[in-house]
Amino acid sequence: MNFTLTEERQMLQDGLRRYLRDTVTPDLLEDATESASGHSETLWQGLAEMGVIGALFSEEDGGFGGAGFDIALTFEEMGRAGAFEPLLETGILAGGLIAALGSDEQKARIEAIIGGDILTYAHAEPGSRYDLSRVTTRAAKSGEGWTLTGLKSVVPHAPAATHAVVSARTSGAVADRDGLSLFLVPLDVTGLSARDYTVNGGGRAAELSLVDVDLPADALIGPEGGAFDAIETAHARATCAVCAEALGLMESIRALTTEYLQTRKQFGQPIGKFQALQHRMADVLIEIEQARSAVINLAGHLEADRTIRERHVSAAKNLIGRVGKLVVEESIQMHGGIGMTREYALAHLAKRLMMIDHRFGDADYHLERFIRLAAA
Amino acid sequence: MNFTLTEERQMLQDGLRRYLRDTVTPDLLEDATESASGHSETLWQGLAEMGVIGALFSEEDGGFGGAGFDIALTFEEMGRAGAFEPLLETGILAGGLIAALGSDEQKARIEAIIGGDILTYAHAEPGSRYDLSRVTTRAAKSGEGWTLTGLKSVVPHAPAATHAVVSARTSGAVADRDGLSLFLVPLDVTGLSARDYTVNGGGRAAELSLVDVDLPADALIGPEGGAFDAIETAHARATCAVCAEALGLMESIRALTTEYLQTRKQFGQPIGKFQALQHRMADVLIEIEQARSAVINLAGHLEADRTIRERHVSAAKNLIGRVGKLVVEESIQMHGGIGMTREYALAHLAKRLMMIDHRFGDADYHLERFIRLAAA
Amino acid sequence: MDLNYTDEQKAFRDDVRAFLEAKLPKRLSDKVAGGKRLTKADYEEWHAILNEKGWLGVTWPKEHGGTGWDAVERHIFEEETTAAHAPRIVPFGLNMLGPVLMKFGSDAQKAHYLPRILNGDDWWCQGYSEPGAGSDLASVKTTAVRDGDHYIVNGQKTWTTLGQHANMIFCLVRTSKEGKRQEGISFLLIDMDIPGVEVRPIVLLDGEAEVNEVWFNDVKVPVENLVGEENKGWTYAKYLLTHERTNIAGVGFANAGLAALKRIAGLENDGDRKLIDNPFFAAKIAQVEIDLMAMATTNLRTIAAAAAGQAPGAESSMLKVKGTLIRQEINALTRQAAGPYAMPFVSEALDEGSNEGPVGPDYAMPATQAYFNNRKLSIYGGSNEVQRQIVSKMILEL
Amino acid sequence: MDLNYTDEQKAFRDDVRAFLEAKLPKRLSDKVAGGKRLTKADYEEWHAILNEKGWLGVTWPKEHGGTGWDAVERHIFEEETTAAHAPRIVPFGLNMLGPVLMKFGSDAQKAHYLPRILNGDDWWCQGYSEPGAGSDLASVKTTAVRDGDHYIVNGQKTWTTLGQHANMIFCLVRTSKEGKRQEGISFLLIDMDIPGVEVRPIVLLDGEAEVNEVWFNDVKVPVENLVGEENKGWTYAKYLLTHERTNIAGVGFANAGLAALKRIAGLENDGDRKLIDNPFFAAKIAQVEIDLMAMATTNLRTIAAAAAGQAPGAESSMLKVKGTLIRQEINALTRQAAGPYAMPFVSEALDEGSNEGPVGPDYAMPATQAYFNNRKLSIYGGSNEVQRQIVSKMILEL
Repeated sequence: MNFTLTEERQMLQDGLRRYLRDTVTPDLLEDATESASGHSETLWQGLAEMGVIGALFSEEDGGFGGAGFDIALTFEEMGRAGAFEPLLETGILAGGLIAALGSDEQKARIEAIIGGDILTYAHAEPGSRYDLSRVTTRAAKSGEGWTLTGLKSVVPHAPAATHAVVSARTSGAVADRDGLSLFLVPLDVTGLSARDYTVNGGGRAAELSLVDVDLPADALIGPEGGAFDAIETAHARATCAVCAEALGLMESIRALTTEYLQTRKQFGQPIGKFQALQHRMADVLIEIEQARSAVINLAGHLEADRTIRERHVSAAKNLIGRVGKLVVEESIQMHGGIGMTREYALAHLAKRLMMIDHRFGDADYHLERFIRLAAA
Repeated sequence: MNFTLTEERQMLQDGLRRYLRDTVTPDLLEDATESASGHSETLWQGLAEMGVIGALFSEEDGGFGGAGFDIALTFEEMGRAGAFEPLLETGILAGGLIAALGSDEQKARIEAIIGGDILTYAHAEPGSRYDLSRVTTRAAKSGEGWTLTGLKSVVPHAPAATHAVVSARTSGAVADRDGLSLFLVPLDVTGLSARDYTVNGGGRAAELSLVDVDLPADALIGPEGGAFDAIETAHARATCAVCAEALGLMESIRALTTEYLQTRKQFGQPIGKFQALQHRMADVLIEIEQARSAVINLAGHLEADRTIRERHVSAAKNLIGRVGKLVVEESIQMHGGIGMTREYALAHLAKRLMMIDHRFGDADYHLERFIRLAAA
Repeated sequence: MDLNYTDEQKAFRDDVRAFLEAKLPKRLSDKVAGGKRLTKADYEEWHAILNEKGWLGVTWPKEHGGTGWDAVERHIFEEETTAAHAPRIVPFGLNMLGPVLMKFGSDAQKAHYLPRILNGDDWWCQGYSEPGAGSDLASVKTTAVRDGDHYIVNGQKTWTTLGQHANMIFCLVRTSKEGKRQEGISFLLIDMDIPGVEVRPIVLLDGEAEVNEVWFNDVKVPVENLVGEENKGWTYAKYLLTHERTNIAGVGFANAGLAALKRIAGLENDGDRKLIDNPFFAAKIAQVEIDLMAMATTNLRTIAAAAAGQAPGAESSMLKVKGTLIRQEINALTRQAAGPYAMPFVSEALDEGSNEGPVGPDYAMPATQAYFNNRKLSIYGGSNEVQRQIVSKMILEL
Repeated sequence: MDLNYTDEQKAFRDDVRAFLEAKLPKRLSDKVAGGKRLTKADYEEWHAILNEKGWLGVTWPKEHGGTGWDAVERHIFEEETTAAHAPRIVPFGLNMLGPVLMKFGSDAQKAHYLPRILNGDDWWCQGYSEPGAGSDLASVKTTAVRDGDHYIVNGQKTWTTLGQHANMIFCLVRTSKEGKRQEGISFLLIDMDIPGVEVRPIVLLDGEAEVNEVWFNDVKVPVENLVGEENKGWTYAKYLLTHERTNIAGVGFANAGLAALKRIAGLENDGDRKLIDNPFFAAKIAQVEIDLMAMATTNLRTIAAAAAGQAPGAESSMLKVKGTLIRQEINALTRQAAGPYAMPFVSEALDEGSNEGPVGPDYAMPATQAYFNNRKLSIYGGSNEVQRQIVSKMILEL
C-alpha cells in the first residue's frame, strides 16, 4: 500500500503544474475559445514538447506511461489550470483506440500524435445520450472500402482535428453491443460536413454529418463489428481523465474560495469568520477529499478486470458528479455576486466543472449503472 | 381561500391543547407504556369526555366533525403533547371503517365508541410491509358464519381493545385488491391469541394469531370481497392523522431545541449564538413550515376524488417522513449528549416522530407511489 | 380552512385568463417560453398593453392609476401571467420606486414621476448595491454633497439590473458621516443623461449582460430630486425592500419550470426508455414537485395573512430561502435533463429571428443558461444566508 | 501509487484470519452480529483470548507487552476483527490510559498498571466529560485539593461509558484556578472502591444504559495516583485524545453494517419484489456504498501517512465527520429496511438465552436500537461541529 507518486510521475506533475501556471492566463483561454480552432496552439505545442501526450501512451506504444495514475495526474493538472486542449480526444480516445485496436500501419500514427497531431473521437449521436452501444451511423461495405452515413453530436475539438475516430454500425440493431466498428476519418473527406460552435466551459465542438462518406478499406480500426469492448475501455480511461480534471478544478475553486473568504469583508469582518460559512466550507473540503479518493480508486483499478474496473468507473463518476455540483454551487454562493461574473476566474472553472457531469454519463446514469453492475 | 379555523374547531383546539398540557406528564406516559393496557385510562376518559373522539365522526354518524381539518387539528395536539392513546385505531380506522361500511346495527356501536370503547384495527401482516392489498389471512364461509385463519402484525393498542376490525381475504390471490373483506372480531374469541409488547415511541401493540376463529355472519362489515376502497380511504384519513401528529411533535421538538439553544452555554456563550447552529435551525424551521403546509394540503383534499386525494396522501407522507428525519436528527445533534438520554423530554418525542415513518408507508414508499399515481 | 378560491376570485381569474388569451402577443410568450432574449422594446410593448387595460400598476392603489388589487388578486394575476409565459413586469419603477414615492415623495414628485412610470416615459433602475458591500446595504459609500441647489454625486453602484435600458436611477447616497452608518443615507433620484453618469455592462457566467455598473463622477443632481428628508433614506430603503419581496417565493416561475422539466424529460431518450421513466430521475422530479406543492400553500398562507392585513415579517425570509432552493433545483434538473446538449453555447440562437439555430434540441442551451443565471436567486435581494439570519433572530429568537 | 497490500501485509492478514477462525468463540460473534447485549464477562473472555496470543495491546509497543504493529497492521487487524464480528476491545485502559502512562507515567505506575490492563485485573473507565461541558473539555469543575499525602476529590463526571463494569477511573480534575482554564488541570487515577465514589446509570433513548454518571464526594486519592506533574493534565489529556482517534473513520463497522443492510434488504418484501430491488432504496444503498468506497481510501491514505511517520492532524477530523455520517446513514437505511417491525421493543430479547424471542425478523429491533444509539457517533469524541471548526481553522485557515 503506497500513496506516493513514483519519482518520474512526481517530476511530470511538478513540471506540468509549473508550466501550466506560467502559461495559462484568462486571456489565453478566451483567445483559444474565440479562435477558429477552439484551442491554444501555443499551449498544445508546449504540452507536446513536455511529453505530456506521450505520458498517456504505454512504452510499448511509443509513450512512457499510459497507466491510470499517469492519466490522473496529467488531467488533474489540466483541471487545476482550467486548461482545455484536445488532450483527452487525441491521447485517450482516438489515440487510445488506435493503440488498442490498430494495425501496425495505423499505430505508426501514434508517434505523430505524441508529437502534436490532433485527433478527435466521434461516437455519441443525437438522442443516444450516454448510452454507449446506441449507434445508428451505418458503415456499409462498398467495393474494397466503406461508406458511412449518420450524425455525430458534440464532438469536442473537431475544429482543431485533422481526423476523427468514428464509430459506426456494421451490423446489429440500434443498441446492440455487437456490430460496432471504428473508422479513421479525415475531417476534410467528401460528404462530411461540420457545424462547429463554442461550448460551455471553454473550447469548441462540432456536430458532424456524414452522408455517403467513402473510406478506403484500411480506414477500419480493429475487428469489424467487434469494437465495443475497446470503446468501453477507452471510455473508462476517459472517465478517469475527466474525474481527475474535475478534482483539479475543485482544488483551484477551493483555493479561490478560501482566499475570498479570508479577504472579503462584510459587516465589519472577513466573511470567513462567519461560522455558518466555515462549517459549510469544511464540508466542501471533506467532499473534495472524497473526490480525491474516488479518483485514486479509479486510477488504481483501470487495469483491473472489466467488472471491477467498471464498478470503479461508475462509483467515481457518480461521486465526482455529486461533489462537483456541491463545489460549484457552494463556491458561487459563498462568493456572492462576484462569483456570478464572467470576468472573475471562478466563472470559467465552475462552468467547466459542472459540464463534466454532462460527459460520459452523469451522476444518476452512473448510480444506476453501479447498481446494475453489482447485480450482474 | 381561508386558512383560519372555524370557531368550533378553534375552541376544540384550544381546549384540547390546554387539557393535554395540564394532563400529560412524563410519568403518565411512562406508566401508560408500563401498564398492561399500554395506555392511560385517565387520559382516554378525559379525551372521550371532551368529545375528542366524537370530533372524528361526522354528524350523520353521531359525531360532530370527521372532516380532514378535524382530524388534523386533533392529532396535531396529540403530537404536541407526545400523547399516545388508541385514538387513531378506535376513531379513524376501526370506527371509521364501521361508519363507512357498517350495517345500521354495526353503526349503533359508534355511540359507545365516541363514549370511550376502545377498538383496534388489524390489517398488516408479517411480510406485507406497506402493501395495502397484500393479505393472506383467509376467511371462509362456514355454515351461517365465517372462519378466519392468519397472522396480523404490529396491531397497535390491541392490549387495550375489546374488538378489532380485521381484514381477511374471502377470494382472490395474495395481492389482489378484490377479495378483501372486513370482520369485527372480539379479541377474546376462541382461536385468537396475542403476543403483546411495548413499542418504540410509547404504548403497546400485539402480534395476533387467528387459528380457525369462528365468527357469526354479522361479523362481516360491508360487502364480501369489496372492502379495498374503504380500506384505502381509511388509510388516507389515518395518514392525515399521523402526519398531523408528526407536525405537533415537530413543533414541540422545535420549542425544546430552541429553548435549549437559548439557555445552554458552551465556550462562554449560549450555543444558540453560534451561527452554524442558527442557520441549521432556520432550515429546520423552514422545513417544519413545509410540513404544516403538507398537512393542510392533505386535510383539505381528504374528501376529494380518489386520484387527487391519494396524490396528496403520498405527497404529505413523503414530505413528513423527510422532514421528520431531519427534525429528529438535527434536534438530537444540537442537544448533544443530553438529547441522547431517555430522561429528557426530547427522547420520547424524537422516537415517536421517527416511528411515524414506519406507519402507513415510509417516505420512499410514498415517493414511488406519488410517481405511479401521476402516471396513472 | 378552505384551500379554494372564492367565487369572486375565480371570476377574477377567468378575467385575467381571457385578457391574456386576447392580448398577450404570441411572439412575446414564445420568446419567454423558449428562453430567448427579451429586448427593451419587448418589455415596453407588454407594459403598454397592461397599462391600456389599467393592469400595469399591480401593487398600486387606484388613486394613482393602479389596480387596487389585494394580495390574493395580485397572486392570481402573477400565477396566470407566469403560466401564460408573459414577460415579467420590470419591477424597478412599478414595484420599488412607485410605492416609495407614494408614501414618502413630495406632491410634485408624485405628480411628475408616477404617470411617467405607467406610460413608459421613464425606465427606472435601482442604485442600491455597491462594490464590496454585498448584502450589507448600509455600507453606502457613494456620496452626495450639497452645493447650492444641487447635490454633487460621486461613487459607484453595481448589480444594476437592466440599467442599460434605463434613463433614471434611484440611489442610496451618503449625505452624512455622523452617527450610525444607517443615519447618513439619503434617497436620491438621478437622471442618467446628466453628464458624469456612466453605465458599464457586467457579463455574467451565463454570458449574458443583464446587470451593470453605474459610475457617478461629479454628477449634479437638483435638490428637488431628494425623496423625503435628507439622511432619512434608510427608512425609505427598508420600506422599498419589503415591497421588493412581493412574489418572493416565485411559485409561478417554479410551476412553469417544473412543467417544462417534465416535458423535456418526456422527450429525452435514456436507453430504451424516456428520461422521465428513469426511476432515479423521476424520483428527483417527484421530490421537488412535492416540495413545491407544500411551498405553494406556504405562500398562500402568507398571502392570505397579507390580504387580512398582517404585515409580512420574517415569513418572507422563509419563502425566499425555500422558494429559491426549489427553483434552483428545478433549474439543475432541467440542465441535467439536457444531457450532452447542455454543452453547446451559441449566443446568437437566443436572439429572435437569428439565422443561427440552436444546437440539438431547442430547450438544451436555455437550460444551461437558466441554471447558471439563477444561481443569483439565492444571492440577490438579501442572500439566503442573510435570510437565515433573519429567521434565526426574528422567529427563533436565537 | 499502489492500492494493494504488500505480500508481508497479506501474510499478516492471513494470520489474523486464521487466528479468528480458530479462537473467536461463535457464541460471541453471534451476539455481536445479532446486535445482542454483551456482558462484562463477554468482553473479559475476548480480552483474555487476545492477551494469550499477545494481541491485546494493539497500539502498544512490544516492550510493554504490546504488538508493536504499525498503522497498516493495526488497520488490517481492525478490519478483520470487525468483519468477523468480534467484540470490540474496550478502549479505556488499552487505547487511552495505556499510551498516557507509557509516555507520562512514573516507573511505578507503569510497572503496576500496564500489566493489570493486559491481564484484566483492572477495568478502566474515562472521567473526562462533565455535566454541561459538552465538547468543551477544558471547563473541568471537579476539584482535587491537596491534603497531606492525598487529594480530596469532589465533583461529577458524566457519559462514562461502561463505568458500571469499572473498578478504576482516570480523571481530569482541577487542582488550580490560576491562569488559563487549561493550566489548572491534573490527570488523576482513582480507585472506584474508595468511599465517596458513586456510579449511576444513564438510560439512553434506545433504552440501554451503557453510559453513567460518576459522583465524587470527598474521595481520598493517594498523591502517587497523580500522573505526571500537577496542573499539566491538559497536555496528557490532549495526547490521549489523539490516541482515542485511532480508527476514527469506523470503516470496518461501516462495511459490516453495509453488508447487513444488503442482507436485510434482500430479505424484506416490498410489494412483488424484494426491497433491494426497489430502485429508490437500491439507489440509497449504492450512494452510501460509493461514499464508503472513497472513505475507505481516504482512511488508508491517512493510515499510510501515519505508518510513514506523519502525525495525524486535522485529517482525523475529516475522517470523523464523514465516517460518522456514513455509519449513521447506514443505520438509518437499516432502520428503514426493517419496515413496520422497527416499532416493537422487547428489551429482554437482546439478552443471550432469554425466553423472549424477537418480534418479527430478528434484525428488526436491533436496527432501530442501532439507529438511535449511533446518533452518539456525531456527538461524542468531539462533536462533528467541533471537528468542522478544527478543519476550518487548521486546514482552511479561516
